[in-house]
Amino acid sequence: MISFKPTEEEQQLIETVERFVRDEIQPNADPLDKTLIVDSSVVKKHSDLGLHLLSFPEQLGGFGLNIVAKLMVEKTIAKASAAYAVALDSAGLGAQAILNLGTLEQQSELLTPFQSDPNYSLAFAMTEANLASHTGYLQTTATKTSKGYVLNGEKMTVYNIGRANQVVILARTSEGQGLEGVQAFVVDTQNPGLKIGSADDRSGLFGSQSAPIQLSDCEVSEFSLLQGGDDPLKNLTTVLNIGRVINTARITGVADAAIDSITEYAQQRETFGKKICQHQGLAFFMVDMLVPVEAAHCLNLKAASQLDKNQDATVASCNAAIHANEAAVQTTIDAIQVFGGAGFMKDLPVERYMRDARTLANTLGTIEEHQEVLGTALYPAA
Amino acid sequence: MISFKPTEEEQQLIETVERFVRDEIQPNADPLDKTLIVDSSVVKKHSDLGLHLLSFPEQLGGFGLNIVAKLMVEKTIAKASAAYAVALDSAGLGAQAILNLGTLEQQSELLTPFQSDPNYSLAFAMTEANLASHTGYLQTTATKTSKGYVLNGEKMTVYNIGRANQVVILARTSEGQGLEGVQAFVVDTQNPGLKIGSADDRSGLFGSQSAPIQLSDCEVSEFSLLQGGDDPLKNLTTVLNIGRVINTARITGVADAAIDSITEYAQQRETFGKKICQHQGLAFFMVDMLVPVEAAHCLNLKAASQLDKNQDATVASCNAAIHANEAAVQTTIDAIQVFGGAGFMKDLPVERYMRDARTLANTLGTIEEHQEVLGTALYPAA
Amino acid sequence: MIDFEIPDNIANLRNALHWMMKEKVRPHCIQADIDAKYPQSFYDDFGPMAAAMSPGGGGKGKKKDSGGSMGMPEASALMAVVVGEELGWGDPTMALNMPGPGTGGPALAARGTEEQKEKYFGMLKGGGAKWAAYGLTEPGAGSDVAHIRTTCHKEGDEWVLNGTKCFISNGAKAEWTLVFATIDAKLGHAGQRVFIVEKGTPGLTIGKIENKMGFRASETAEMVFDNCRIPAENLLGGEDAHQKGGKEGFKTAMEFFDTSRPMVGILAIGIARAAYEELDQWVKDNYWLDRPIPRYAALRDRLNDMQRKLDAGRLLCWKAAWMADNKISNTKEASMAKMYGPGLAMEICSEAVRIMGAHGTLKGHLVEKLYRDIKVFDIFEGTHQIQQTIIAKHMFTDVAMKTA
Amino acid sequence: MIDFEIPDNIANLRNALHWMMKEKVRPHCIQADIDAKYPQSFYDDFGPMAAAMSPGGGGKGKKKDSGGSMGMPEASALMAVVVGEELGWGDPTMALNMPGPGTGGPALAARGTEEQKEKYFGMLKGGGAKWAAYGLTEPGAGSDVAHIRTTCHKEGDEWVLNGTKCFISNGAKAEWTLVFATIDAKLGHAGQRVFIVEKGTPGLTIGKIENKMGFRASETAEMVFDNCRIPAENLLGGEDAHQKGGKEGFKTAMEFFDTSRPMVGILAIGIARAAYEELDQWVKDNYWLDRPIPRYAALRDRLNDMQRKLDAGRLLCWKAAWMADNKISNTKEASMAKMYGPGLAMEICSEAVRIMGAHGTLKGHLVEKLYRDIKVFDIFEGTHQIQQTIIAKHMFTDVAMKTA
Repeated sequence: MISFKPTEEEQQLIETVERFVRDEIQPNADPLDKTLIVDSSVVKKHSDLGLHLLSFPEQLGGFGLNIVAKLMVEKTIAKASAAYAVALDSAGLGAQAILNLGTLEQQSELLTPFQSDPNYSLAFAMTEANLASHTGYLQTTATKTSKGYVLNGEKMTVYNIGRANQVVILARTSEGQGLEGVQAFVVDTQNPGLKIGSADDRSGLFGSQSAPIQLSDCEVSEFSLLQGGDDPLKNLTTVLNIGRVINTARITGVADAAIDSITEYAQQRETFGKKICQHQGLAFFMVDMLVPVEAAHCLNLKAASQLDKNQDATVASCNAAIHANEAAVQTTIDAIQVFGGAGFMKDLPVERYMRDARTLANTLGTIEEHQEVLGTALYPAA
Repeated sequence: MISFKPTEEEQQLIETVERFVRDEIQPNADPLDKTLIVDSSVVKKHSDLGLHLLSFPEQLGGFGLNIVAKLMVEKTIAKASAAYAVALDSAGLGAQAILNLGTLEQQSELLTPFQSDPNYSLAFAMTEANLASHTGYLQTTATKTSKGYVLNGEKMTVYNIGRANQVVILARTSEGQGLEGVQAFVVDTQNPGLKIGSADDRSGLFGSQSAPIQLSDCEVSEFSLLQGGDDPLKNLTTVLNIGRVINTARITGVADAAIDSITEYAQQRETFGKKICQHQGLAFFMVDMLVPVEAAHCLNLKAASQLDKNQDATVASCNAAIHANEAAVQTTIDAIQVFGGAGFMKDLPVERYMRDARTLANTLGTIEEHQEVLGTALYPAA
Repeated sequence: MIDFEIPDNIANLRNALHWMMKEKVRPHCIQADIDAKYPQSFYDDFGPMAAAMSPGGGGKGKKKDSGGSMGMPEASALMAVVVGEELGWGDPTMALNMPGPGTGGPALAARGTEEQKEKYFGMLKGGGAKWAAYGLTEPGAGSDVAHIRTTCHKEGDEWVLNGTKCFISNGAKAEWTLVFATIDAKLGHAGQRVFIVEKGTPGLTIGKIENKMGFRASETAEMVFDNCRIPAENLLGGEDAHQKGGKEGFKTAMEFFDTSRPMVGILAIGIARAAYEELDQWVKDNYWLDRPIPRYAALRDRLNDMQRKLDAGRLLCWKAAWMADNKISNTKEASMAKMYGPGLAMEICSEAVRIMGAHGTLKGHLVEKLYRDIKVFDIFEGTHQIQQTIIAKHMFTDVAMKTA
Repeated sequence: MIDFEIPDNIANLRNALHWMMKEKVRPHCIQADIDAKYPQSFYDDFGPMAAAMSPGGGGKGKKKDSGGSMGMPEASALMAVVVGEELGWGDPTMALNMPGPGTGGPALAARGTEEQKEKYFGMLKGGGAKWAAYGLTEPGAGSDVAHIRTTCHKEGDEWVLNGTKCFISNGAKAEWTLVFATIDAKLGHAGQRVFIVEKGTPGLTIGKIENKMGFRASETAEMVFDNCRIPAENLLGGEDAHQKGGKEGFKTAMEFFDTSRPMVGILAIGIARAAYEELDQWVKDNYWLDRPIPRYAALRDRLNDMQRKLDAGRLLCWKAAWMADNKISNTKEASMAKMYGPGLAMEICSEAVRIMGAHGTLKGHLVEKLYRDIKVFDIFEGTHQIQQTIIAKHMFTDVAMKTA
C-alpha cells in the first residue's frame, strides 16, 4: 500500500542520526573541507553508535537495516557534509558486494573484522579511465590460473582506498554485454600486485580521499572471487543499484542543504529595500529549485523500497540518480546566485555544496552511464 | 565588416511590405484561419507589388533581391499571418530550385509564366512519410529510361500543391549518403503518373493547404531533370539552406507576433491589483521569451548573409532553424500562459500563433533532421 | 513503511478504467475533438458505468455508497490520483466530461445542507447521463478568486444574482451550477456566497460556447445572470453557515484545491504518458525496426527522460494525495504536483510532436490533439504562477509574502 | 548592409591574442588557479604586450594612441567583443588581471579632468605591470548601486572617506582605485561622489583577500576606509561636475554598462567555447576513435547544441556592441547579451564536466577549473536578475515598472 511514512524504527534512527550530525558533523564539516583531515573522534563516535554497520546482519554485529533506512541516514549525514558521509562509510559498497555476492563463509571472514576494529575499512573499485563508469566497457581483466586469478587493469576514483584494508574490484572474466562476464574480487590492499596512486585532487568532497589503483599481474586466491550466489548477474546488478541509491541519497542531502541555506538567507537579507524572498522573480526562481529536488527524493525512495522488496530496481535507481544529479547540480549552482558575490567565497558553505554536488554526480556512474543502462533496460533495439 | 544595418533599399522594401501587411494581411489573417479561403484580392495585390517574384532575376521579371531581403519580407508577412506567407509564396522553393539547379533554358521556360499569370504557382516536394524530412533517407526514386525518367514514391506535406502548375520533386537517382544521389525534377501537376491526395488537416497554417502526392510510374522527359549546374550537390544543398532560412524567417515572425501580443496585454490587464507586467515573476517569464527569439533572428540573418555571399550556409541555417524552432514553439506556448484561459480561446490570435509555430517548426525538416545534418557537417565520425 | 505498491483493489479499478478508456473512449476521441463534443448517446451508454468507476465522479460524497456492489476500494485522494491517471491517458476531456456532479460535487457534499445534498445529488441520478457545473471564474478575474464581481443581494425570500461567469465546463448542459457571488466586493472573502442555480432559472442565460484551441470535446460555456432570482434555500450551506464569521464562500472555493490539484497534476501525467507511448511506438517503427539509423541513441535518451519525469510527477501527485488522506497539511505539495504535471506534459507533448515531424502536426495523430489539449492544464485550477506563489509562501514562512 | 564578416585587421588582432593566450597563458592557468595568482614576473613579461593588444585594456581613453605602431584597428565596442572572446577562452581570470587601469579606465577617461587623466593614466606606465581598481561594491549592497553606504564629507581641502568596499578586483595591488561614496545616503544618486584613492593613503587598509571557489587567479580584495583623507582634487571630474545637477557619480557607475555588459557576455562565451572544445576532443577520443559506442549520436547532438548556442550568444554580444558604436540606444540589448552569455557558459561548462564523468571533477582538467570560474560571471556587473529587470523595463515602457 502506497505510503510515504517511515516506520517508527526508522523515525527513531533518523532522530539519533540527526543528533549525531548536529553535534559531531555540523561543526566539523567546514574544517574537513579546509584541512582534508577526517576527525578521528568523529569516526569513533560514528562507529560507537554502530552507524557504520547499519546494513550488516545481526550475526555480523549489524542492525540488518534495509536500504530505505540506509538512504535516510546517508542523506542526513550528507546534508551536513557529503565528504563525511563518504569518509564514514567504511564498509560501504564493498561490504554490500560481499553481502550480496559472497558465500556465508566469505561474509564471515571478510566482514567480521569490522566488529573488533573501528578503523577497519573496505573500498569499492569500479570506475575506469576510459568512458568513465561505463560498466559495459570495463577493461580490467581477471584471468583464471591454477592457483586463483590474475588481475590486470586500472581503476580510478576509488574512495577511501587510502585507509582500506580490502578492496572489492570489478573485473572481466569473460567477454559479454554490459555486466555479463563481470565479476567481483576482494583484494587485500597490501597485495604486491596492487599499487595505489597518489590521492586525487577533485572539485569537491575534500577529505573523502579517492585515488586510482593499478593492478599489474595481481595474483589473488580462488577465495577472492565473489561467486555471486544464485544469480550472479542479477545480484551484481543489485549491488550497483544499491550504490546508486546511496550516492543519490547523498546528492539529495546536499541539495537539501543548499535549499535550506537560501531559504534562511532570503528571509534575512534585503536588496532594493525588500527581503530577497519578497522579490517575486527571485521567489519563483527559488521555488523552481525545490520541486525537482523533492521529486528526486521520491524517486530514490521508490528505488530503495524496490530493493528492500527484492525487486529489480535498475530503472528506478537510474531514474533517481539522473533526476537527483540534474536537480542537485542546478540547485547548488542557483543557490550561489541567490547569495550573489558572497556565495562565491569560501566563507560560506554554499560554494562547497556546488562543488560537492558536482563531484557526487560524477561518482559511481554519470548521467551518461545511467542513460545507457536505462536505454538498454527499457528500449532494447529490435 | 560586421553590421546589423539593412541597406536603404531593404529598408524601403520593408516599409512597403509593412504597409501591405497592415492593409491587406492583418485584417485577413483571422478570416483565413477560420475559413481556410485565401482572399484572391490579397493575392492580386501581392503580385501587383511584385512581392511573389522578389528573388527572380530582372530578366525574368523579378527584382534580383538577395536572401537577406527575402528573409525580412517573409518575416514581416508571417508576423501577421504565417498561412498567408506560405500561400502567397507562389514561386517558393520550387522556383528557387529551378534558379539554382536549372539551365538558363529551363529557367526561362519554367519561370516565364509567372510574369503573365498572377495565379501561376510552383510547389516543392521533399518530405516523405518515413522519417519525416530526413533527406538522407529519401526513398522516392527516379529511374532513367530511353525517353527520360520514371518517378515512383510518395511525398507528404507539399504546400500549395492544390493550385500548383508544376512541382519540383526530390528523388533518388542513385544510392548515396545524405543528399548524394538525390536530384530534382520538375513535374507538371497534370502528369497522369502524379496523384494529389486529399488536403492535409494540420494543427496550424490553416489555409496554406498542403497535401501528399503519389508518384506511380510517373514518366517525365529528360528536360524535367534539373542537372544542378557546376556542382550539383553543393547547389542542391544551397536550395535546402535557403528553404531553412525562409521557413525560419516565418517562424521568427510568428514568435515576434506572440511577443508583441503579450507585451501589449501585460501592460493593460490587471490581476491582483497590478498590471501583469508589474508582477516581477511574470515579467521575468516574459523577458525569458524575448532573448532566444532575438538570438534566433540574428542566427538567421547570419545564414542569409552567408548565402548572399555564396558561402556554405549549412551550419548557420541549421543553427538558425533549430534555435528558431525551439524559441518560437516555447514562446507561443508561454504567450498563452500570459493570457490565461482567454489565450486558449479562438477569439484571440495567440492560440493561432502556438499552432502555426508548431506547424512551421515541423515543416521542411524537423529539429531531428537539422541535428543530423549539423552533426554530419561538424562532427564526422572518424 | 515507505511503500510504492498499489494495493490490488485499486490496481483492479485502475485496470478496468484503463480498459474502458482504451476500448470505449480512445476510438472516438479524435472525432469528438473535431465535433467539439461526444454525442449524448455516448454518455448515456458509457457514462453511468464510467461515473461509478471514476474516483473523481462523486468524490467523498459518494464514500458511503462506493464500497458496495462494485467491490470498489474506499474512496480516497490517493485512489483518485492512482486511478485518475487513466482518465488523462484515455482522453483529457473525459476528466471534465464525466457525467455527474463534477467539480461541484465535493463542494456540495462538504458544504451543502442535508436537504440540498439529497435534492441535488438526487437530481443527477437515473434517466441517462446528467451533469452539474461549478461557476467560479469571471471574465477579468481569472485566477484571482478574491476579486469576484458577480453580485447577489437578498430580496425577501430570494437572492438576486447579476454578473457573468465564463469558462464554465458543462455550463450549458448542467442540471444545476454552483455559482460564486459577493454581497459586497469591498468585504472581500467575507462577502462571498455560493448558490445552487438550476438550469432554466429565469434570468440565467447561456452565453457563447467557447471555440477553443484544444480540449474541444469538453464544453466550455459562458453563463450570464441578469436579475436571476434564486430561492433563499439555495444558498449553499444555508444562512446559518454565514453567521459563524464568514469566508464560507471563499473557503468553499479553496478547500478542495488540496485534493483537486494533485488530481489535475495526475491527469496531466496521464496525458503525457499517452504522448510518450505514441512516440515510443513511432520511434520503434521509424528509427529501429526499419533500418539502423544512428539517431536512435539520441532518441532513446529522450524517451528515457520522459519516462523518468513521468514517474517523478506521478510520485509528487501520490505524495500530495497521500498527505491529504492522512490529514497532513499538503498545500505546498499539492501545488508542487499541480505545477509539475502540466508543465511536464506540455514538454512531452511538444517533444513528441517535434520528433514525429510532419506527422506530428497532422490531425488524426493522437499527439496532435494532445498538444492542443494540454496547455490549459497549466492554467486552470490556479496557473503555474499561482502555484509558484503558493509554494513560495510556504517556503518563506517567516516573512509575510506579498503576491507581487 | 547586414554582414557578419570580421574585417581583416580585427581578425589579425584576434588571432594574435588567441596565439598569446594559447602559448603564454593556457600553460600556466591551472597552476595559477592553485596558487591563486600568476606571479608578478609573468605580468612583467606578458602584461605590457597583452595590454597593448587587449581591447579592454585602455578602452576609449586609448583611442588616439591605438592606431599607431601596432597597426591596430580603431578601438570600438565591436572590436572589443570580437577580440575579447579570446581572453575568456584563454583564461577567464585574465579579463580582470590584465595590467592597466582595468574597469576604472573608461570611467577615468570619460569623467576625469585632464589633470586627473594625465596623472593617473601616467602612473601606470613604465616600470613593469601596474594595475588600477574600481571600488563600487559594498558588503550588504551587491547589485544595489543606489544603496551605497560609504560616506564622504569635506573638511577644508580634503574629503574624508569612511566605509568598506568588497570584492574589489586587484584592490590590493592597485596603484589607485576609483571609490564610490555618498555625501548623504538620503540624497540617493545625487549624493554620490567618486574619488581617486592612491595606494597607501593613510586611513586606507586592505582587508581580507577573498578565498574563492573559482576565478582564483584573480585577486579579490576588501578595502576599508577609516577617516581616509583624500585631496580635494581627487574628486573625479572636479567640483564643477557636481554643480550641474548631480547624479554624476551614479552616471559614472551606469554609463559603461552599455559597453561592459556585452564584454562580460562575450568573455563568458569565450569560456564556454573553451569548455566546448575540450569536450569535443574528449568525445572524439573516448566515444568515436576508440570504439563504436552507440551513444555517439546523443553526444553529437549535445555538441551541436553547444556550438549553436555559442554562436547565438556571440551574435547577441556583437549586436549590442555594434549598436553602442553606432550610437543606437542599446541598454536592452546589452542586458540581453549579459544575461545570455554567462547562463549559457554555466550550462556548457556543467554539461562538459558531466559528460567527462570522473575525469571532469579531477583538478588539472581545464573544464574542472572553468566550472568553478564561470559562476561569478552571472553575478558581477549586474546579476542575471538585474538584467531581467532592466529588459523588462524596456519591454514594458508604457507602464512604470517597480523593481519588485
